[in-house]
Amino acid sequence: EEHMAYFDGLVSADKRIEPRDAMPEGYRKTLIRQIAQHAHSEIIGMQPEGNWISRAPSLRRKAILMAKVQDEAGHGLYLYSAAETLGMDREEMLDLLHAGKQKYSSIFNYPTLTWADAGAIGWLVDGAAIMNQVPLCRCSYGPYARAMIRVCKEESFHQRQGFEILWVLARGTEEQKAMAQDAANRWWWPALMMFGPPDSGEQAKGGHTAQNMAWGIKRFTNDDLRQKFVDMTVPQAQKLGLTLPDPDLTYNEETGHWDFGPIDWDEFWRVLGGDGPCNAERISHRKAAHDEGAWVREAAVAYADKQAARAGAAAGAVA
Amino acid sequence: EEHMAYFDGLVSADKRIEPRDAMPEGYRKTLIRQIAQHAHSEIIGMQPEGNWISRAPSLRRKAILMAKVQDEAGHGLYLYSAAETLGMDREEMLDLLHAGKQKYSSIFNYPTLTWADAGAIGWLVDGAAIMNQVPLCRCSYGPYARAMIRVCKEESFHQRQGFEILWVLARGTEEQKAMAQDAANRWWWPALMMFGPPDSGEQAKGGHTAQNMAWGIKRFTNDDLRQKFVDMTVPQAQKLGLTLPDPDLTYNEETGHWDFGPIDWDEFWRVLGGDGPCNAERISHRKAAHDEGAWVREAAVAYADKQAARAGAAAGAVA
Amino acid sequence: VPARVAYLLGLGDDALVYAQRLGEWLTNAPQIEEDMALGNVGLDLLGQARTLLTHAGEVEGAGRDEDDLAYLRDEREFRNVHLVEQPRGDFGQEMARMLWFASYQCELYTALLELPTSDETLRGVAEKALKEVAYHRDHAGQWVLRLGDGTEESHARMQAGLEAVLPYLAELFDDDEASRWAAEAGIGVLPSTLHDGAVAHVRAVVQEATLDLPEESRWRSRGGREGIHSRPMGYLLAEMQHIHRSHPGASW
Amino acid sequence: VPARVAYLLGLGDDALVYAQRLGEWLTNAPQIEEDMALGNVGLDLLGQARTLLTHAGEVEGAGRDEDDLAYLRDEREFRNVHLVEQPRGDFGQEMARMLWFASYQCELYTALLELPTSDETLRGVAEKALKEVAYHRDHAGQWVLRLGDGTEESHARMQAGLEAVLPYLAELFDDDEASRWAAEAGIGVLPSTLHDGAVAHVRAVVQEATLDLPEESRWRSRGGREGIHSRPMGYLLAEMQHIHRSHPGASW
Repeated sequence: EEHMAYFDGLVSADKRIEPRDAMPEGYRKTLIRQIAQHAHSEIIGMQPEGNWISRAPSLRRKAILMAKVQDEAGHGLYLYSAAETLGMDREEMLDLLHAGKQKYSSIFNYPTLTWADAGAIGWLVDGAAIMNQVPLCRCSYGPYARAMIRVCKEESFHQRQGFEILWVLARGTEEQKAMAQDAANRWWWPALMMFGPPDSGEQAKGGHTAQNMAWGIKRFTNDDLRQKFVDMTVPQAQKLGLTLPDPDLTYNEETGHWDFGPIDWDEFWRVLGGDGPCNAERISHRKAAHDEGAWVREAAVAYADKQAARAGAAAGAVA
Repeated sequence: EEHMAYFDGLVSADKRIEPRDAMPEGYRKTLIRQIAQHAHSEIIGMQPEGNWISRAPSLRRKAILMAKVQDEAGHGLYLYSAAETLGMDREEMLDLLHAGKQKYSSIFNYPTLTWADAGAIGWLVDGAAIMNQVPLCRCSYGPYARAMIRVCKEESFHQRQGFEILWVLARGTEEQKAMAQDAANRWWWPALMMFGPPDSGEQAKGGHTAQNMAWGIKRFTNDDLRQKFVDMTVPQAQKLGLTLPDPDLTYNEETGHWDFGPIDWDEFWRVLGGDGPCNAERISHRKAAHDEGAWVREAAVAYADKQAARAGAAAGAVA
Repeated sequence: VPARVAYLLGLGDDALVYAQRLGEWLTNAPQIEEDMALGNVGLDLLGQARTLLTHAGEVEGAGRDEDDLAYLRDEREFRNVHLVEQPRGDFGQEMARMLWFASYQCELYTALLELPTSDETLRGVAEKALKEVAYHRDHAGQWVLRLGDGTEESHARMQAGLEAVLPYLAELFDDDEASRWAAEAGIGVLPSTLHDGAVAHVRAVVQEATLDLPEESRWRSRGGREGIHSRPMGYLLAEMQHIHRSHPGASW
Repeated sequence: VPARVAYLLGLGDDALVYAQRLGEWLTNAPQIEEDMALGNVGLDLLGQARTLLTHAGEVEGAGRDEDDLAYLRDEREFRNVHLVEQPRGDFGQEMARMLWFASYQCELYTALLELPTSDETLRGVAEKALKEVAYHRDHAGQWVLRLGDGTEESHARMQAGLEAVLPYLAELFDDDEASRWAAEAGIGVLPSTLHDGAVAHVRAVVQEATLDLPEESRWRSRGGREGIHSRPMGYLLAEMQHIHRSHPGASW
């Protein structure tokens, strides 16, 4: 009781909960689920872009892309560490991912069909991710908030790189322009879905927005974030010279926001449920790497044990 | 004794020995070794050209190449059948091939580095093979002779196709011309080595030419065949507009033959001994296909056995 | 691309891409007879592809020949289904794919022959190809029998092969815009109308082979006919097109 | 190609092709830390390659930049050794390859720094790269220790990795025409002079790892520096160059 009062006090004062602090079990579980999902998204998210490393059309782009995919691995590591402070270790989270019991962002179930998709992922997917993540830098859970600060800094760099890929394509040959437009067409709607289903209305399906806001995990509703993203992105698309695939997209003078058309939530639920273009591939790729590497991880443990035993023996001999 | 007199009589009358006929053990062994080596060469020879099926630069060439590689599989089958009439079955010959105890033509230990190599193999390697094989159509062993007649007909077709590949390249872009010339440079000497080491002189190393000629297996010496090949090929090279990489190549007015420079027999023995660019790859590719297919061959046998048993049971029931 | 051209390209690309995959079996088959047989099937499909692409190019009227269409289109312009672009699996999986694809093609070419079509070239392809694909279907069917009713291992692997191709089957029978147009125009058929015949054939073979026909897939492929492909497709095209694209304008 | 350019291309192509192979590990490593580490090594090598190819293009003076050299040369014009073009094996084999290649590169860049060379760019590459490749050598060495002295399985697989790369090692230390010219001209070193130092380092690691250094190979690779490559090279280039070649003259 007293502990919980302390927790509530910290949350309402907008201070950070640290691993040593008592916290409600629901808070802990929600955070583990969310941080793990976030970590998994970084790791699974390496695949769609990793697909273009070997074929990147210039050495400069190849280097930038390799560095980016590597950054995502790094983000995954920060985030797994943050989740571990809540009492679940990385190996367990990976097992849950591979078993389909923890999720990753559904956007990564879409394929990267052309080089322009490397740009669209940076521009739209990283752009949407940042929109989701910036508020998380003020999340009530300290380790998560600190991880997000690091992640956000690099993500906005990636977002600019993605924008630049498309910028060059949109000023290139006819084929390159078409490639950029095609990528925008295919990634726009899935990017809007990244904010999750509506928090209210017909399409809302038992979300946790209210509770998570009360706990200081979430700061804005899905619909608010989605609107901010649209408002930010439409002018960028204009700058790029790309059309966004929504005939209903219009600036609303009254609200000062961009109105947009209806989202195909059936597709969202279908892909989330496993029947997306790449769900099977993403998990089987990930699992194969993990399984093929088991002997290496086991060897590292065995070697460390031997080294520790040797050090112990040496220390014993000295004592 | 009587049997052997019959055998000697057939050979000296230039008639065919058939599987039912008695024959000297040495004759049988020599033939098994030679026919198996010949069959293996067809099967291993599928690899260097098979390497270009997926990348053939036009659909027409792709179709021709696929058909050619398939023909080689067919030649391998005829020849294994011919060898089987001498009492060794295909499975055993393949095991000996995979164990390195039966050989294949050493020419297939050279790599196919460019599309022009598909042309050079047809022109030079098939050309040399035909030179070796035409006399074998009159080989004293009937099944081998008959297999060779079929093989030679298709080989000369392949040789023309190879010539045509180079003909087009030699009349193409600068890059294509260079590719054709490079292929001729790399394949010329190995093609000359295909006839085997000299039958006499310093470089001769215990060949079997004399015995094989007496038995009616061989009709010409290695050196004779090599000279015939050079005499046939030099004018073809001139027609193609390609230079053969031998500064000593000159027409000898007296003999009516083309003289050529010294062959690097050290390289020949090195490659034959296993240290060629592709020896390890050719056998491991072949062995992998064989090993991966074992379950399929076993299933085919099991199914055939079951079918026979069912047919037997049915016959029993009817009777 | 006009719908008529798109329809022809779909048929041609299926054949081309599957021929490319089958070519990979040459030197890799479980026995030499199968190097020949799979090579033959590949050659038949390549032949169909060449006629269909050439015809598509002529109908389009923009001067593109079979090689322009095979070598100079990008991944997004290829209209084949995902089934044919999947990497070579084991022999059982290949027989599962071939049985399904040939069964589909048998229904397709049969239906095309029954149309009072005005497209004589397409009728010609169908007439010649029907004999070929009937042989492919039979060849694959024979192997499904042998493997299904062979050893314990082969039974398990053949069953696994049937499962592996399952997610790619529904797409074969999807009606896309081009096929709807072609059916309307009387020169093509709706893939959905081919479903029952193909399934009936496969089911009979699978049952005789003592195998189970899997019917539930957690996911299914979509969109090949709109140029939405799976990961292996880009790599397949890189390999297929690299030499041709390395020598712009050259003749071979 | 003039000998000086050829020498620089040999150094640059080794780094480029190995970077290409290492890039394949991203998303495929045994743990996420290794996705990062192998990506890092690949990035370092890609950086070396870019400077070396750019420099080679400048020395050549024909207006070719790093991308022209990476994307528009054919297989016969690439001058890398066979070791770096071999397909990705298991992690043990990769650590064997990396230990050898980084040991070779450590000796190479050390020797280049000791030359009173007039090639300032090459000296700059060597100076920066030496730190990088010392880290690569150390990283691979640590893994060879862990795997060699880890479990029974890892010991066997690490030993197999050392055997697998063996046939490709001699070629690293072959003196070719270009390196002979470069050594003569005082801007490069003879690969043969790097042999003993590299072997000494590898031997020490392998011994500490309770492994055996295999020394007998029935065959050995040859000729990479003359553009004679092994089968995987053409496929590597097809993949690497396909998009670039599909858009002649485009900027990225």
